[in-house]
Amino acid sequence: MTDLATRPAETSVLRKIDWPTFIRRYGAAIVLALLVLFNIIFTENFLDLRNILFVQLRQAAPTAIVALGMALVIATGGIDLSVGAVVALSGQVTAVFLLDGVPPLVALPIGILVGVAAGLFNGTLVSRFGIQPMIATLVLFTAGRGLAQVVTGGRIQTVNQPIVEFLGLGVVAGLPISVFSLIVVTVAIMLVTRFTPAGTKLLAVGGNERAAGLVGIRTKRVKTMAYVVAGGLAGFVGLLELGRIQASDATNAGLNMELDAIAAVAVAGTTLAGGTFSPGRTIVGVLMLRLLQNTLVAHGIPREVAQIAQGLIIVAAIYLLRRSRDAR
Amino acid sequence: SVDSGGSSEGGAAAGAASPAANCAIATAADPGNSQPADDTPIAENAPKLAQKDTYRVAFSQNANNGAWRIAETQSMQDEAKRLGYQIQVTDAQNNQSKQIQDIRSLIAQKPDALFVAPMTEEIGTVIGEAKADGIPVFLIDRTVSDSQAKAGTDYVTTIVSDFVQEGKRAAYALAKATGGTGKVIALEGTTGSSSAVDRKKGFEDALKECPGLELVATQDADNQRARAQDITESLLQANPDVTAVYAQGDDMAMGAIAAIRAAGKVPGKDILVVSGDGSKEALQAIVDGTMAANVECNPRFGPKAFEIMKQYAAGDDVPTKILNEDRLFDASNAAEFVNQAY
Amino acid sequence: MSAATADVATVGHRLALQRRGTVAVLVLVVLLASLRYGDAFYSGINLTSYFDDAVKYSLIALGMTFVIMTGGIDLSVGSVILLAGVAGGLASPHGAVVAVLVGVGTGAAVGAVNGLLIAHSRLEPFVVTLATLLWARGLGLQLADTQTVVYGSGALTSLARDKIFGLTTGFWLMVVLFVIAAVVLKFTAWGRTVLAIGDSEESTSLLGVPTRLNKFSVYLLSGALAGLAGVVLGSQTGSVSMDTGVGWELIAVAAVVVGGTLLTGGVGSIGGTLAGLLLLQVIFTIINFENGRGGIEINSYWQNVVRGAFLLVVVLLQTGVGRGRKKS
Amino acid sequence: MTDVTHEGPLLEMRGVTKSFRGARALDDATMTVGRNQIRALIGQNGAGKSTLIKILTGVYRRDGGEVRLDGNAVDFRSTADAQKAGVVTIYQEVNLVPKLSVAENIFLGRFPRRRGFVDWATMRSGARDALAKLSLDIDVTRPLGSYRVATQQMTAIARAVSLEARLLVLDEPTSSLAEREVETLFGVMRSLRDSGVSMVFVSHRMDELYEICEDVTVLRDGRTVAEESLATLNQYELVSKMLGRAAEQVASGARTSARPKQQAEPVLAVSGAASAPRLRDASLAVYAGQVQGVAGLLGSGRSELLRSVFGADPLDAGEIKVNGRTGSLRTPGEAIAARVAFLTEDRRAEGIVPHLSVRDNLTLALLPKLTKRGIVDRKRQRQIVTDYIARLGIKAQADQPIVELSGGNQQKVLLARWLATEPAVLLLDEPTRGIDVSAKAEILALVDKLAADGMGVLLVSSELEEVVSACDDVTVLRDGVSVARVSLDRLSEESLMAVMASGEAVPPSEASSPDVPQKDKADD
Ligand SMILES: Nc1ncnc2c1ncn2[C@@H]1O[C@H](COP(=O)(O)OP(=O)(O)OP(=O)(O)O)[C@@H](O)[C@H]1O
Ligand SMILES: Nc1ncnc2c1ncn2[C@@H]1O[C@H](COP(=O)(O)OP(=O)(O)OP(=O)(O)O)[C@@H](O)[C@H]1O
Ligand SMILES: [Mg+2]
Ligand SMILES: [Mg+2]
Repeated sequence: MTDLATRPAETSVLRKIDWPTFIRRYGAAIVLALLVLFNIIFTENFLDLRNILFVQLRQAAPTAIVALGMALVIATGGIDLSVGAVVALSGQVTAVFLLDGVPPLVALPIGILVGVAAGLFNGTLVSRFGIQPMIATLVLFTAGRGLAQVVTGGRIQTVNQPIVEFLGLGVVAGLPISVFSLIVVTVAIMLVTRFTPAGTKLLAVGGNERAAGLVGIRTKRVKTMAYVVAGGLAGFVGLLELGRIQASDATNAGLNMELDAIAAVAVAGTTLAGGTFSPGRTIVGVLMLRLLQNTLVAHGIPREVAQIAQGLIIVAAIYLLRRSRDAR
Repeated sequence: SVDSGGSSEGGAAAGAASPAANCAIATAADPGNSQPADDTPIAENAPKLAQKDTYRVAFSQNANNGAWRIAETQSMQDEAKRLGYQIQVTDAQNNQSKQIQDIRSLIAQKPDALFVAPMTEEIGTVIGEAKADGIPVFLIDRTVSDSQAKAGTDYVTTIVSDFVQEGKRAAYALAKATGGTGKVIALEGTTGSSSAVDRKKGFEDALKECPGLELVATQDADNQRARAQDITESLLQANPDVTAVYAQGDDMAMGAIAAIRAAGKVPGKDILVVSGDGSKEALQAIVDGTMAANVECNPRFGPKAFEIMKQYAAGDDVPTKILNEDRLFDASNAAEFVNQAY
Repeated sequence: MSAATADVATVGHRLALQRRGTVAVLVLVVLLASLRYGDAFYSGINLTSYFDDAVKYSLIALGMTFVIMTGGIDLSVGSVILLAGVAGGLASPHGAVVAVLVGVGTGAAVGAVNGLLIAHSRLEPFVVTLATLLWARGLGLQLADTQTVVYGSGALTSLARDKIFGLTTGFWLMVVLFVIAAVVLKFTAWGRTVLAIGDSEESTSLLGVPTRLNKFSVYLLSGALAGLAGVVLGSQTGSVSMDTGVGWELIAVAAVVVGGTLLTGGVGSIGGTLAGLLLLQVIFTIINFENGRGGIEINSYWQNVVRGAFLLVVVLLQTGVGRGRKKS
Repeated sequence: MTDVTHEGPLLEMRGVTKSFRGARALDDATMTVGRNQIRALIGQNGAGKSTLIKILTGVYRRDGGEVRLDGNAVDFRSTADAQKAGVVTIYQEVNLVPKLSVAENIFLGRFPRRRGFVDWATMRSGARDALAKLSLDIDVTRPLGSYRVATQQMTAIARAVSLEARLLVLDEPTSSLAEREVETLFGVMRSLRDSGVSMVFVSHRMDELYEICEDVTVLRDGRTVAEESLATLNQYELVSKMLGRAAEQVASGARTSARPKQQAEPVLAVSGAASAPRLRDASLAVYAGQVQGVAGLLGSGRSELLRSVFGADPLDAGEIKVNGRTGSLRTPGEAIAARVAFLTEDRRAEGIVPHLSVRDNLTLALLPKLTKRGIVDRKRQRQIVTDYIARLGIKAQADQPIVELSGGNQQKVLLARWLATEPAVLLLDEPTRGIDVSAKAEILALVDKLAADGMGVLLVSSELEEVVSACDDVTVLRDGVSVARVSLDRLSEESLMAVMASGEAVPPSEASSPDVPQKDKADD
């Protein structure tokens, strides 16, 4: 026990600037910064505060909220393919209730509850029945959107109600409501994972489920909770999406959102194997991918070319991250 | 497929817009529906249909989402019900190969007649299989390519709108509404669908006659409202001087209008929107002043389709191509039709 | 060690049971369906249509099986079908052989890119192939100028319609490839190594087995098979439309898992994949027939719900089988 | 005697350096392996033994230094490369492919073929032959993972042996083997040496080194501090070199005197415990202030007993009393709440959460107690962690991911994890597996102290020496049944061995042990 002192100071001194770690931490942020720089120079009116808040951030916020839920699930070593369908389902159900004259104070929580229920369903399949997450969530991926379409007969339902207008166009503290919600959700998740045991439990379950079980963590519950939160957030985003187009669109609401979210989590440097979680970087990942897309649109790049660019950027990003991991 | 030659025939100019120099179409009248070519042949070699009191028919729909397709399906079902026919509907969910499989399993059940709303022009081979089983096929709203199936032989006829003409009419309407000057962005429907391709062609060709209207951006918005909204927001930010939007479909137009509002501009005033489809929502928008004009693309095929089927069973002459009559809605007539719209 | 040891002992058994279960359910479903729908269900055109439709999914599911057995995943196959189908279609005027070669070659090339990034640069398969899903589709659309591509080779399209013993060439292609694959898995060093990598890649390489080439080749194979599927699809339907392949990767994944291959790798079955695919696909036929009965019409929105529910039931039945075993 | 023939040594590694993220793991390490020689490679946990081996075989790239095989500079890129050159390695953790059959594991990478196809029949018989050399006769078609760890380890050895190496490297192959299996292994090693194979052998068990090796390379903090013949070096000198200080300072694991029971009632009483499939009927009692041992052959159900006491495995029958209160502990959470702690034998699979920091790993079981009104008390957490790092001499930083620590230090962190919960009963399953001599002594001394401070300890160990020196009383398990109790006055390795092996149960009270020498000292 005494020879701690005789060890060479191996860990403390030799760490100058650790570039690999730096890239891993801030890789997505660097790309984001470059994109911002490009836009400042080449895109008209980019620096306009209104554009930043009400176009760029507002468009990114729903995906970012979903991505935070996805990051939680991925931290447990799972994946949730159903979030896009849940967005659609929650929006539909809420729209139908609103159109039936149910007061918003009831209808909106129901939308979120739909998401929570979906998460509970996924979580139960994964943790109680031991079904592999991808397949378990594929069930709702398929059936969820179908249910959403059933609810409204596949029609786009226009909901002209002040509450929906508020969800779409409302401004809170000078911010679009979706951006405001994103900030609230992020802060809440950061606080909870930092100051309560939840964060450590989550990472323990994702990092080594058996070890977590042996230290008394109720691993099934932790996993289920991750899906429940992800579902609830998707349910909430369903409301935002309803507000955004002032109508419910079962076929297209939340379409491909699960893939956007997963891609964002991945370019944020999170491994899909579980055991890591970083809300801040996840949001940076979403912003980066979204701004990329908007930049391409704003500069008139056709969609198919934009898709190629997106694919390549994602590969480049994770390639850099990988290098930085190897380099240590 | 149909020549867009006969442009300014018939109809009086509404004369609302100030004539702009340099824009031939700003003052021109709506070019109207195109006419089927006079030499359209008669369907002679397709499988025959016996005359009966009631029929068992099948309808392969390519997708059943969005108000337009739903209205189309509904119209087929309603009309069949009215006539006392039995109808079986399949939905290919936007998937060409699923539609082919759908059609095959419909053929397996040997309906008296088969209606198909093709996903793409290239599902012709399976149409030939229906012929082999002696089932007459009627195509609606889109056609199939000649190289795979012959009209009047492999299938009886096709009842369609002329999408090129629709695009062209939209361009005329836009030119008229804007007075022939301004910057335009265009939102396209589903990549590669014939409606998207043809409307684009008609629109862009007609726009060439109006150099004052500059097409600054074209983006694929996939007939999605939310996507159209996002894209329009981005485009408006990068091109703040845009004054007009052409959306190929009404859902995209509604998204664009929302985006214009979100950008703090007034749709119908700062930025004019022209669209196509003729939905109730769009007509209401015209009435409200947020949309300038709309080229109809009537989804209610039921009555016409069954009428033609009955004619065919009776042995009457049925041409191998039948064009739908589509209307142009603008401020002058929208209020009148809004309640009939789908 | 005890839990893991017990797992390994039962996992093989459970999956074997699951495979048999899948086949049994398939047989049962087909029997019930033929009772209900009579001869029409067995009619040539229905069988032809059913198998023809299954061919393309089965090809990507076959490639996916090998990929999943290594513990990876290939989300790009749907896009590769489009890209390769387009490439094959553009080449088809030069003859059937050229079209097939170009299609398979294109698929293999995309697979090689995936393989390089995954095996050589050690990037996560999920993200790499997600990125490829984007860029390969973009490339396909670009190549086709976003218009449906028509197959110009009459030889190819008529070959697709030719029948041997009453079933189309596509069916026989599927059967032959699956038989070959089963033999390859069981009786070649390559096949065994695929399983070893999926079980524990680190161990396999520490045992002195070069794993990179093997892993690379699995993605290459998956790409090539997806390419073949693209050409098969093109020749069956005479064209490749731009919607081709959207979401098909998940159909393949579901079939593989239902067939008893573990998503985490190491255990797998070729025959199981085929059974799983045929089982999941038979539901389409049944829905169509059910609509034909004129009774309660299965509204098209319900179809997705029914499909999701069907997947759920199949998977739950399987875990039920697995659990029953474990307790005893 | 380092036999330097005129041909020169088979392997020379000179001045090898390697850093992980700026932290030096190897710093001028050197190793020379002669022909027909078995060389011991020793050093404390984290000294760099495994790293040196992995650099030899190309798993890690070295930062500097040279490697010569047969006098030629080599730079292997992978295990496969090394194998082609005749360097075959059994890495530290059992590294095989559990879901494939035993036969495939032995032939992976070099399947026998006929007309291009795998020849299963030849493979099976080849595997049986390879295992027979190690006196093992098992069904080679079953998945490897369905066998216990020792069998898996033997399979790894069989594979390596059958690869016909010139240089065979064995990194702690014996840590999960029982004595008999170790003997078998040594037999094989000797005959390999006689047929011209050189070997590098890593073990923390000193007597094994003296039994099988001629020469030794001693690593300390990544440096080679000695390369000598074992014959010229006694165990005391060897340990001193390894530690870099006089060996007297190594704390003795053996307690000095009998510990009195501190209470009449046991803190933990187990009666008739059964848990399918291996545990059938086990009873024992643990008293505060004492160390209760459990001995038994491999697979006798010792681990299962501990697991079901802790609620990690379901208890099918029997009763468990903690502090006089009955009611079985159905989950680890309940057990922890009842102040029971359990250190698992499988550090990697059930112990560490690899990418979490040392801090989080250490306080994982303590989380509920650290939480006040839903908020984790980070300050107390930091204090506790700093405290335990110092107390147990853990060589790590609190915020380092635990996976970067050497095995021994990981083990200490896990022990600290449980000590931090201040348990009344501590269940230890093979707590010193893979731990270096000094750390082992430290851990045993700690156990001694914990007991003296009033904790009840239940200790499972395959090393009888350890059981004898640490326990006050030993329960012997055979085939899942507690067949005997051997109390302090009769406790010796021989008496335990006799009871473990003998067919019939010895009544606890009158266990007639052949001879009862009081506990002899560790260095026999
Ligand atoms: N004969 C055997 N066949 C297969 N697996 C076995 C056998 N014996 C033991 N095992 C496995 O080894 C592990 C340890 O066994 P157990 O806990 O019953 O005994 P133990 O006395 O603690 O042995 P060990 O010293 O190996 O931990 C268990 O997971 C068990 O499944
Ligand atoms: N992959 C790695 N990343 C970071 N540090 C590492 C890694 N592998 C080893 N180390 C560090 O290198 C040093 C040497 O570790 P090594 O595993 O070689 O020790 P060892 O002598 O084999 O110990 P043991 O007896 O416990 O097996 C330790 O400080 C360890 O923390
Ligand atoms: Mg080591
Ligand atoms: Mg044990």
